Amino acid sequence: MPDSGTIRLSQLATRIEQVLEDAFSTMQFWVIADVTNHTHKVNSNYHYFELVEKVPGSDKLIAKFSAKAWGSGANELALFEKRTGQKFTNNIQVLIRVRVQYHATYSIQLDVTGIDTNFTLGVIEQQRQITLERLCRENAKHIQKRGEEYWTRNKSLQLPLVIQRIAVVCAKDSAGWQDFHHTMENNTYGYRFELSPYFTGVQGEANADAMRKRMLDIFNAPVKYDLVVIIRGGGAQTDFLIFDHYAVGQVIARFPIPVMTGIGHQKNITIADLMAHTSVKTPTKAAESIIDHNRRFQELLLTVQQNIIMKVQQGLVVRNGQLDKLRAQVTNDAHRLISLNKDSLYEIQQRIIGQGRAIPFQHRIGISNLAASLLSQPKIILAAKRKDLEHNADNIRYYQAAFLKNRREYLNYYISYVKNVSPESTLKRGFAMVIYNGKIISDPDLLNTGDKFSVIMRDKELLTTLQNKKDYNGS
Amino acid sequence: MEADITYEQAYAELKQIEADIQREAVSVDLLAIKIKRASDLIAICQAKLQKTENEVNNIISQMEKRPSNS
Amino acid sequence: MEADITYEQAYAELKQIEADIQREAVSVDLLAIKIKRASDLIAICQAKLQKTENEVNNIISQMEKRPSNS
Amino acid sequence: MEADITYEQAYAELKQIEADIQREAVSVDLLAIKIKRASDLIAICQAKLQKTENEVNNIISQMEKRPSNS
Amino acid sequence: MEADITYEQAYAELKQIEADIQREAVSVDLLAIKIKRASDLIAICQAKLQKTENEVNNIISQMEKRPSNS
Amino acid sequence: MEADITYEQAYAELKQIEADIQREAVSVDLLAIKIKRASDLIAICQAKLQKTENEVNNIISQMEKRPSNS
Amino acid sequence: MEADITYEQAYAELKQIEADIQREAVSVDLLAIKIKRASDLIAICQAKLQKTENEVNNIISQMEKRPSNS
Repeated sequence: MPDSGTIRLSQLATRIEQVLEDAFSTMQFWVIADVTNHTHKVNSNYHYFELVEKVPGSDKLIAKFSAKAWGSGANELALFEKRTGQKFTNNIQVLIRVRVQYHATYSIQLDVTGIDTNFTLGVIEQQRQITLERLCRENAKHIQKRGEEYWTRNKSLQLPLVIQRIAVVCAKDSAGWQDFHHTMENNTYGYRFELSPYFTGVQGEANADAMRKRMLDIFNAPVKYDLVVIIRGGGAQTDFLIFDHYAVGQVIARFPIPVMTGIGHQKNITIADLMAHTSVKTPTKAAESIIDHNRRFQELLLTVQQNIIMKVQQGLVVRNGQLDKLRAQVTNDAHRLISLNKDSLYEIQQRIIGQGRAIPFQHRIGISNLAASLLSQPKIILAAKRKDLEHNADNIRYYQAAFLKNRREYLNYYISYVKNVSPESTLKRGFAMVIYNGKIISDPDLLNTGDKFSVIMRDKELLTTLQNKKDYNGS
Repeated sequence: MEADITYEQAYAELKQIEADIQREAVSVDLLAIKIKRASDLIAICQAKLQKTENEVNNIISQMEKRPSNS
Repeated sequence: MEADITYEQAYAELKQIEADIQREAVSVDLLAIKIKRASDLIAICQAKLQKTENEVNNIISQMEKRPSNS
Repeated sequence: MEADITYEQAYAELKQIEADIQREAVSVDLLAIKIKRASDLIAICQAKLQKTENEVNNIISQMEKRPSNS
Repeated sequence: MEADITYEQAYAELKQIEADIQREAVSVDLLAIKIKRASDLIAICQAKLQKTENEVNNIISQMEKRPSNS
Repeated sequence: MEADITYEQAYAELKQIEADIQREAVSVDLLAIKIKRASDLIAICQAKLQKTENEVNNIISQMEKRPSNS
Repeated sequence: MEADITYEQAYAELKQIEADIQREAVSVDLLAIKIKRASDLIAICQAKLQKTENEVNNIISQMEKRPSNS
């Protein structure tokens, strides 16, 4: 190694400066580093700090540089704070653009020319997701992820119809508290509220446990609060990390009184917002929202009042109408009833008149028919009787003639009979009679030979004597 | 003629004589007498018949003189 | 004429006489009397018929004098 | 005329007489009497009818004078 | 007129008379009496109807004097 | 007027009377009485309605005097 | 005014009255009473809205004496 001889320290510094300038003057570097020993001179707007790299999981340093941000660099940091809601302070990891500068008295310094907002946002978001997952995991009964939304016990609480007793978690003397208090007290509707402030620090993760403790104070207070409001706001709003803190998220999610957040975060939604019953942007909005809530109740009252009034007036009109209608109906029906009865009476009268005239008339016709029938009948009867009589007379005439004729015929029979059986007829047929001693005899034994007797034949008497007698056998 | 014998008596006797002769209950010596009696009875009957007929005709002719249908 | 014989009785007797004559149940001796009786009965009946007819006619003519349908 | 016979009784008797005569259940001896009775009954009925008719007409004319449907 | 007969009773009796007359169940002897009764009943009913009508009209006119919808 | 009948009772009775008259279940004898009753009931109901209306109006005007939106 | 009725109770009662009136379940007789009650309930609610109980303020002032952020 060549010896350059003895030189003044400043000469060395100049030579180093020369080398560094040759090597780095045109270059800028994006480096990932942690911030420590940060101071911010507000008047000059100078940031002084150190950028370090540690062994992961320990505090052992691997690299360390002094750093500063002036002018445009300081402006970049202010913009960063504004965009991320993250204060540029110790113990944050940043992706930062630096120039390497050398100064004889300050040695090597990194001059900030820019800072990557997105890198820090990513880191914050990553942390946030881890916290949310842990909340869900460790409080499964009270916190659940449902789709992209988070359900919490607090969200499931019902707001009372009217909110009057409010516990307010905020920083003492903060602009947020003043805004909230002012808006509440001077509401245009004259609503009165009981505001119970519970002061606590609302920035810096270190205050998370204190805030949690204040919440427990609220829970244990003898007053039954309608709502807990967590607010911060006014002034420079840079550090919201407390509202992404696990302890704060957990106590909000599980709190038995509805929680409203109004923490003035313009960009992101914090875990506290996600866990709370309601979240609004600012303390003033929180106050307005509460006033609106009460206002809605009052409007409900007014609506009910209007409905009742309207319906009652309607009902009275309807009832009056019903009465009028009933009166008209009763009137009409009464008239109709009377008219019906009149008609009915008239019809009955007409029928009675008609029938009253018809009945005697019909009887007249009946009697007239009877009379005609009666008067014609005797002549017919008498004529028939006459005919009978004539018939009888004719019969008698006929029968007596027959009678007499029959009698004559019977007599004629006897006349001819007598003629036939008389002795004269017999003699004429050739028979003869024997008369002996003056008497007609029929016994031949009475006569003996020599006896004298007469025989009568027809109209002659023959005197004879018996000469002989012998038997006669008819042949 | 017997004045007081009726037609029916006369006719009955006639019938009896006929019956007697029919069953030859009459001797020849009486026959002539019976026949004579029958002849008389017939005459009586005829007379009575004639008389009745005359009377009846009179009555009928009177009936017919009366107008039955005036 | 018999005063108190009715038309019906007279007519019945007449029918009896008619029947008797028809079945020759009348003796010749009484025939004239029966016929006479029949003749009388017919006369009685005819008279009664006539009388009834006259009366009925009277009644009818009286009725017809009264106006039945005024 | 009988004072206390009703129209219905008179009419019933009249119908009976008519029926009797119709089926010739009336003897000739009584025919005139029955006809006389019928004639009287007809007169009674007609008189009663007339009376009823007059009364009814009076009542009806009074009814009709009253305005029933005013 | 009967003081204490109701319209309904009078009307029922009237309907009965009408029905009796209609089916000729009324004897001629009673016809005039029945018609008279009917006439009286009609008069009673009409009078009662008139009275009711007047009363009803009075009540109604009083009702209408009261304004229902003031 | 009955002191202790309610509007609802009065109205129900009124409807009953109307229904009875409508289906002609009211006798003429009672019609005037029923109509009178109906008239009274209507008056009762109207009075009650009027009273209620006045009360309601009072309450409403008091309600409206209270500024609900100050 | 009832001291211890809550908004919830008052509002529920009010909605009930509104519903009853809406479906005309309130008799005319009770209408004014119901309306009065509704009016009272509304007044109670409004008064409560505009009034706070100061007892709480006492508690707060006591709390503030104790240092809350130690």
